[in-house]
Amino acid sequence: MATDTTFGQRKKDRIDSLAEAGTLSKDEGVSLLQSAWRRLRRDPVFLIGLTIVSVFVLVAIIAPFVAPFDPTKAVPELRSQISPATPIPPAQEGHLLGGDNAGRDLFSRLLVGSRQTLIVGVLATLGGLAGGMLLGTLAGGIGGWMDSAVMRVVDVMLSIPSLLMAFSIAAMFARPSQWTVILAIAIIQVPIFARLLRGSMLSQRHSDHVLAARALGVKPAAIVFRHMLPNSLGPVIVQGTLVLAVAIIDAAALSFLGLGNPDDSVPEWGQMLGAAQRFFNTFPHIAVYPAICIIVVALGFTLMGESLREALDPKSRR
Amino acid sequence: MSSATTGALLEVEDLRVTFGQKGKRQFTAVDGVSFTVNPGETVGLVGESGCGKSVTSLAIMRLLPNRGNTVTGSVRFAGQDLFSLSDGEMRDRRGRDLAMIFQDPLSSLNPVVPLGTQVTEVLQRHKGMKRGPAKTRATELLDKVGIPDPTRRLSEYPHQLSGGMRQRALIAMALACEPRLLIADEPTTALDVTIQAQILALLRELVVDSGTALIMITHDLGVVAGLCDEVNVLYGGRIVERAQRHDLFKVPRHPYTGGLLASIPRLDDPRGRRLSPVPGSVADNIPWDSACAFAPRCSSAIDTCRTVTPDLVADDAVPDARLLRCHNPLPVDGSQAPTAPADPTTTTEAS
Amino acid sequence: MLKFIVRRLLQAVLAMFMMSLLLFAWLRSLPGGPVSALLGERGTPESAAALREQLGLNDSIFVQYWRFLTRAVQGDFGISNGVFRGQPAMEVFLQRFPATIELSIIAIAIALVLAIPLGYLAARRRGGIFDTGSVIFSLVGVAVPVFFLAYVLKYIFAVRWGLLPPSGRSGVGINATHITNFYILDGIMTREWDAVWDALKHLILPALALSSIPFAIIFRITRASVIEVMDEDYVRTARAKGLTSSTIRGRHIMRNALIPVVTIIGLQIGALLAGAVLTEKVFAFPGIGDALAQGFTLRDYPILQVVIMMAALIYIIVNLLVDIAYAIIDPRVRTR
Amino acid sequence: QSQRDDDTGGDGGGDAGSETDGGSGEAPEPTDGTFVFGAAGAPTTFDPFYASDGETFRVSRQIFQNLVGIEAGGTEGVPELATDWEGSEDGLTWTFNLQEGVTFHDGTDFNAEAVCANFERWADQNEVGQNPAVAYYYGNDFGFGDDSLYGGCEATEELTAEITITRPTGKFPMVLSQSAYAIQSPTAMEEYNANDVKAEGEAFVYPEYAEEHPTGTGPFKFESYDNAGATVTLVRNDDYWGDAAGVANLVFKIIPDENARRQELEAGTINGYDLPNPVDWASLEEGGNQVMIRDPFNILYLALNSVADPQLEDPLIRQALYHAIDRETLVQNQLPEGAEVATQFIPNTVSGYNSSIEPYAYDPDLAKDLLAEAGASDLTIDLWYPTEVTRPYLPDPQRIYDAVKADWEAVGVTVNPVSKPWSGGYIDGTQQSQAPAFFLGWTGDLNSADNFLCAFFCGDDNQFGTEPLPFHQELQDALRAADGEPDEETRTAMYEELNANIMSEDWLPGLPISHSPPAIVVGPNVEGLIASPLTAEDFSTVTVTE
Amino acid sequence: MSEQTPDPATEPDGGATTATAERDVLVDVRGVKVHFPIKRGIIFDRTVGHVYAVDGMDLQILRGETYGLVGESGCGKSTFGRALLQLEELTEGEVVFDGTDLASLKGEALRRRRHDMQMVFQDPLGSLDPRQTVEQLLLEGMKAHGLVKGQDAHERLVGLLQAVGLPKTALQKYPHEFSGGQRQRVGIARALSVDPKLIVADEPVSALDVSVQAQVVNLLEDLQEEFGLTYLVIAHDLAVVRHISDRVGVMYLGSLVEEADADDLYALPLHPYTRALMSAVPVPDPVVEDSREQILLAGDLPSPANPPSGCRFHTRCPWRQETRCDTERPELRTLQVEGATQSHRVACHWAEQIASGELQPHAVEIQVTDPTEGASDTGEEFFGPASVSEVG
Ligand SMILES: Nc1ncnc2c1ncn2[C@@H]1O[C@H](COP(=O)(O)OP(=O)(O)OP(=O)(O)O)[C@@H](O)[C@H]1O
Ligand SMILES: Nc1ncnc2c1ncn2[C@@H]1O[C@H](COP(=O)(O)OP(=O)(O)OP(=O)(O)O)[C@@H](O)[C@H]1O
Ligand SMILES: [Mg+2]
Ligand SMILES: [Mg+2]
Ligand code: NI
Repeated sequence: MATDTTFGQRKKDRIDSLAEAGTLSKDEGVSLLQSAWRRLRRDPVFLIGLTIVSVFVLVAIIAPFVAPFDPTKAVPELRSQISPATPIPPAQEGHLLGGDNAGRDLFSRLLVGSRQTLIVGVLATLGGLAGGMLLGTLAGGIGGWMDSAVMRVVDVMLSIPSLLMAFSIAAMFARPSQWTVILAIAIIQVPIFARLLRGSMLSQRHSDHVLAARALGVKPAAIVFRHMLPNSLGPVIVQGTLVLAVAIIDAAALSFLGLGNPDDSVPEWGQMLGAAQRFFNTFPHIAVYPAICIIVVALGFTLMGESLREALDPKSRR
Repeated sequence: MSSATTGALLEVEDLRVTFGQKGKRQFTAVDGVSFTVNPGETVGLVGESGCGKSVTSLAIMRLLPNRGNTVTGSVRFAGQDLFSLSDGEMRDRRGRDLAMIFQDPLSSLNPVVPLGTQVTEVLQRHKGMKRGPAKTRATELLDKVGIPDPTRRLSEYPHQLSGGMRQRALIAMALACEPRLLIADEPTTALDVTIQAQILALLRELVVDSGTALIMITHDLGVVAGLCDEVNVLYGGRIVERAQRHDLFKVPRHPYTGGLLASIPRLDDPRGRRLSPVPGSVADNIPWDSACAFAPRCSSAIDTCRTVTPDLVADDAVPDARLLRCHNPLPVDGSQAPTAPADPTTTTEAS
Repeated sequence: MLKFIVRRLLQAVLAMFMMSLLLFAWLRSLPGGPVSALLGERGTPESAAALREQLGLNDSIFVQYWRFLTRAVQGDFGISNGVFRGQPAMEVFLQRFPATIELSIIAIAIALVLAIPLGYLAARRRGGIFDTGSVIFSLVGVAVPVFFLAYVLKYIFAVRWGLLPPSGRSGVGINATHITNFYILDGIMTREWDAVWDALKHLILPALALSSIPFAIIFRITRASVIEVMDEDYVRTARAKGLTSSTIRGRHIMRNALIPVVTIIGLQIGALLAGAVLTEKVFAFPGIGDALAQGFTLRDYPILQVVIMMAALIYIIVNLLVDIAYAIIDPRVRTR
Repeated sequence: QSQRDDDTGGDGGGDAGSETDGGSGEAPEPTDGTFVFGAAGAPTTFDPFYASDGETFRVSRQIFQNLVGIEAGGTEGVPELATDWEGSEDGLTWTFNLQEGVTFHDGTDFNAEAVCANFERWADQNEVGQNPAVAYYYGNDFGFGDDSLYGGCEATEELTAEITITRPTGKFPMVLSQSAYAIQSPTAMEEYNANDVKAEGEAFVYPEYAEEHPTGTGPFKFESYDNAGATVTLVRNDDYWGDAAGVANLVFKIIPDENARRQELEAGTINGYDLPNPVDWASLEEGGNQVMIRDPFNILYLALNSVADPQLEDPLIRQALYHAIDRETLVQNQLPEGAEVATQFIPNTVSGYNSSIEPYAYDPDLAKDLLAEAGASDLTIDLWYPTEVTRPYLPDPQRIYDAVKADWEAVGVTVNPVSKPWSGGYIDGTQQSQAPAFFLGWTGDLNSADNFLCAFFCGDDNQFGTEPLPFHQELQDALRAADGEPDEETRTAMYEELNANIMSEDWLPGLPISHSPPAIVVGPNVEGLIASPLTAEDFSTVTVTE
Repeated sequence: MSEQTPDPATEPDGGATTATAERDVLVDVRGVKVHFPIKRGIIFDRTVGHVYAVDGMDLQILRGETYGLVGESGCGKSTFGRALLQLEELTEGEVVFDGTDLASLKGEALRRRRHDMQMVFQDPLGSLDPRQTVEQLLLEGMKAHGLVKGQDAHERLVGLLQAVGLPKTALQKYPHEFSGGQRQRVGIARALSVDPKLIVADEPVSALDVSVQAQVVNLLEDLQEEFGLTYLVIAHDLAVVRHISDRVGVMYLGSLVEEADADDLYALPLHPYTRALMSAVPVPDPVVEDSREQILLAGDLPSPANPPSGCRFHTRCPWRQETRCDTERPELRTLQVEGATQSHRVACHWAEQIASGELQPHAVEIQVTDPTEGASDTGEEFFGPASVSEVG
């Protein structure tokens, strides 16, 4: 890849920091996060994203208590309406959106589905984060041959288009389940997180404050964990919000391809969408609702993540 | 060289630049700056970081961002008010009548366009030259600013040049249309001392040779001492002292000027002299509207300083034509700045 | 430069080698495997054992891998035993690859043509309604699952309005001559204009669906990089030189702003290939994505191997090309 | 011992184009139209002898014909390339009189020699060809080598062929109606090395004949297979001996995605497709399309494998599990219109069906009692169901599973769900007796009880894991005896008895659930299609109006 | 004439006539080289060249003195500073610190030894971990060396803050909450926190505004007095270096070209480069500026990846001679020149002749070399010698 061509950057930085030293005083001094927040507060894109995500999280928390019906069990009155010609009970009184093809209340499923969707998104992201952090820390923290070895593996992983890899991983498991979906999506995020973390760890590695800690005689492990890691997490966290959106969409894609969780009693939007494709022609609504939910939530996380990324990017902080 | 000369090339009159959009706190970066520049004259703008030097120069060139700032006052170039020109007319002037050199030579050159194009485009734009002649002229220009092997350099990219050469190339571009006014905004800050010396020598030679008016912006008093005819010392967006360079360095009248001079170690100082820093930092400033912004850091501040805004007036205590903005200037005789008091500030800034 | 290319190619070979190893181990660890794929429901323990022997699956994994590797380097990835039973996987790949390429090119073209001007305008009017609107619009593109978008497009344009064919790659009854299997190219070469038109019609919807993500990403990158470049010192220099706004835009802003866009296009190729799996499945578009999707359900390992390996290879090669293009655009990289 | 099916359903012999049928006045006026059929998958080969999947046979049936055909819209055998046939007393020698004036697509004559050449070719497979993954049907029906059913073939006259078999079997000659036994041009087969099938890598390579030169006697000729464009094109055989096909071109457009097939039909870019989703039937009809529902010729059952779970050896438990299932509701809710509750392991159109068997009543209380009696009130069982698949008999495995699970749980059985992808472990697991209880089914190839029953129960390692059960040997013997009985009536009686035995309280190796009708749909402007229970539609009768 | 010069590495006390007759050497640097490999490779990176960042440094720092190091950007000052503290691996040479050869210390032993030698960085913000409070920053070093136990920690912290002139309230603040000067004070406090003997200050004031710079310079001087510290001050500003240093070394492209007591150096610069450097420093006094004789050098510092042969300075030297300069590398030696003390060492073949005026400066031939050749990976690779020089 291209190298960063920062000729004379050192000097430029020196001058920048000179300017900064002059402008950042004690009462005006704000941390990166604080200043990012200041900008974000006024960013409509971020605010829309934040609102969506908050609502979504809120719904995920309260859904089981407010859902009118048990989403995992068929409602007899809906179930009795199911026949080969009408496998999907239509909207009716008491059932705002009707039922699904197992006679469960669709509205309740959508509500409660937010929870599982969030779990899939969060766990997949956390999994990817954990793996990425492990590899990234190994590579960036230890460096040397470890760095090369880990990075070669990461490069190979990166050279396989991510969704393809997710398919392969999901297909590897004899018994697809929610966990295989989470695992597959987590694994494809690993190289991204690893690279990201390693990149910022490396720049930390050569930064003055790490050098200072070294000069101070701080133990190497402490340098990695107390100084390098905490300071490298910024971009990783931002990436995390974006990955959450991607994870939700990817989970839907896996379900769509039949590699999702086949046990559909606990509702999850991606899985609901995947299951609904058989009915898409005749009963599009049961696909459209989860699809819209996914779109809105993914949009929420994406809006938030992108604006966060932009706000934290020192290059755009002018 | 009186600043009131009517034949001045550039007259900056009560220039005021305010940043800040709705909701945000307004911030006046340049606060009523006036000065003039005559052909062949070099005027220096000095002051510490953030005092408004660059903003002044950008305002003159009308290169400030379109939004987020308000510029008032007037800038008259050869008798014409630049602020009343249309964008197109201003564009015609820039590069032809007024040119500018910036501080970082690498980032000021487009990295993906060959040097030659970057030089010839000005010629083509303003002189209506065809490619061929423009190229020839560009070669001459590079040669003139002391770039060896100019033909080869024309087809090279900025990163292939050394720092000094890049700065020379920038100068060549600025000089391409023989502008009548050249603004150099810290042109040597990014360079090493030996190279800085080369560039300064080049600028000096240019002014002498072609009679171009030069505005030299820097925070390095040493640079000003060697180059400028007249020096404006800026503090907090206002000129606090203006004098001919010999006068200024010999008898600094404003405590800030004095403080600056006293805090710089000099090669020809006797060793062991304790430096007398200007205490505090820019952050300690108070607004100009009801006081002297420098008062919190000033070692000779009197009560008036904190209640009455000083004006920029002719300083009668010295024989030279000097303007000063101070209630309690430094004495004329003691050419050294007073030693800093132990803790002159009321802020948490320790010293 | 040559060294750089050689270096990258060798790295690619290394990556491919590692990938083949991983892939091989991977597939062999899958439940099922070629025997059950071949016998399917008809297998009995005896017939499976016989087949296992016949196909050399009782050899050690290293022998098998070696066999696979020696064949693979000659471009022989085995015979499909699922979707395209009996056909060499490589042949299937070569037959179907042009379709995917055609689709991807059109998709990227749509994305570029829309995203770059839009990105520039959004950057120029940063913070305004147009900017916020187009940012949100572009991100909606990312958030909509490709397959869902595909359905919606098909429903509207094909089923409802009947403007465009709902799926497939060519209409029945178009008797086109196929030379390269790039239908548009073939049509142009043979001057069968109806075939070109037919191929184009079949491409529009899938390409549109496929372009949603690259569009969003290219838009964002363009916007961000235009914003960044506009603040660059050299743009200020250009303005200080009094250049016309078109020169500033073309020579000084866009030329620099497009550098990251070029890089991102390379990275998007990977996303396109993955997106193609979904898009081609939904549009029954006979490309490699479609082959891959079918290969998965039928556990067609030769097909999976060839498609995944080739996808990775293409990805690597495209990125190499991108890097070369990058070096051509950006002189700073060239001299390294 | 084995079973086969695929998502486009089973298939059978060639089409009913015999003298009697072909000219029966239904024949349409030949038009120069094109009939485009949406196929769910690509044909694996064009030589039906090496095939075993419906997508291949759907194409090959249009190109090839068999000695024995299948009646249009039914399952009975009718004359096709043979005008009539007769078996000897002992059922070992069969004489076929052949249709006159038939030529292959390559212009060569069809005659007794050609028939024998085909028989010889079938028997004379190389090692690879004998592999069950290659010539599945022949291996299954006749078998290779010394104990092959095939004895010999002699062309006694120009148009008379005499075929001997080594033991009597009820399948013969009906077995010859299956698509695999299509009569192909010996000249072409020789020219293009039809028998030269090879194992290469981990798969098989078919000879040029099977890839590019299938040569039969049918109403359509093979034109091209465009893998890049995913279409198979056939053209009308103008020298066809019977009534010429109604359309000039027959195109199979491969559209793996079900929704895409439907949308293509709605957009008018295809004229029909097989196995429309039952959910869509009504709305398709509303759109003016013709959904033709075939008679059910399949079975869905729930196998209980005692090898995988020895608890199931107890007949009480098997009965209890059966009584616990509410099949009426299941069929009504989850299976397409026209589906029936099954009483035994063969559909009622197959001879040997025992109409006196009463369906097991839905009786959860009885089930509980039986479980208690067996001392298994807290029974726990693994119930398998497949994913990544739908079958004509199993349109939505998950929902069927849900229903059974709910029913079983209602009687106190703990159900552990096990789901596996169809070809990613499900088939393997069920065949290797790993699954205690699982759903599977079968679509018949021909009107033969053996085709069903033997597929389920033959052999010691059958998928029902009957080996440890006391009736195992009896079952095996009965199967063999019934199949070996040359007299049709006796045979039918034997099968009826066997069916009753299988469903008796003591045997009950599995639980038959339902027969569901598969449908085929064609556009409003298609005429003349006769749906076949064996999914063996003949497209030569089809015309497409503009 | 190096043959006449006693080798400073083997004979550190040779001919010492300075005030410190009993030279109490704290740090003895002998022949230190730091070469950074330039790695390129097809699959595995291969070393294709070196950046000769530090290329043979010999010097001693006496206990309690301030040693100033000046030189142009990229000449290796920082690298040398880091190498001295064993933060950079030495390619060659040794650093004897207070009697121990630091190179012999590895891992834990070296880490323990670090409390004797500390560093203050150029960039006050960048060198402080933004996520740690001042208290954490200061405690870290003490803890690492077991210098504090429970109660006395706080006292010590307050003491430290007092020493550098920060209020107590600073403890709970984060680095970004301070002004530039204050941050640098935190950095100095951190260095002091482990009671070092030596502090290497790498451009401690160049990021600061002139007035703040003066505050920090004063602070450094005060602390030295109070704690009896030894300083190695690295800077590119000659005036600052001269102001605080007892002795000054001038570096050019990886090695010393001249070394002398601060006043001696300014009074009598002997090396052509020192002369040029000094003449290039602008003095804030128009009178001096107007009368100053400038020696303008041609071009820039050559790439340390591809240093010139012989005398490193010969490509830009106005006194360059046909012989020796481009073939033979001069060593540091003391001169027999009037006014030059014994501790004044210079690395020039022709120093005597230049000092006596025997040799006159001349225009420098421009050597146009490919600026990209021998490029290093550090981004500084495109410097090439270039310009015409005017000797003023
Ligand atoms: N675009 C802008 N928006 C808001 N404030 C600005 C902008 N540009 C400059 N300022 C503020 O205006 C003041 C003066 O800035 P200016 O760049 O003129 O300082 P300077 O004297 O050139 O300093 P330096 O020596 O660091 O270049 C500073 O406080 C700066 O923060
Ligand atoms: N880790 C490294 N790898 C390769 N080269 C390096 C490394 N660190 C420094 N260099 C190179 O070594 C040379 C000396 O660098 P150093 O930072 O010591 O210079 P310096 O004199 O401190 O310059 P400055 O005044 O700009 O700080 C430079 O050319 C630099 O590019
Ligand atoms: Mg500025
Ligand atoms: Mg340095
Ligand atoms: Ni010598």
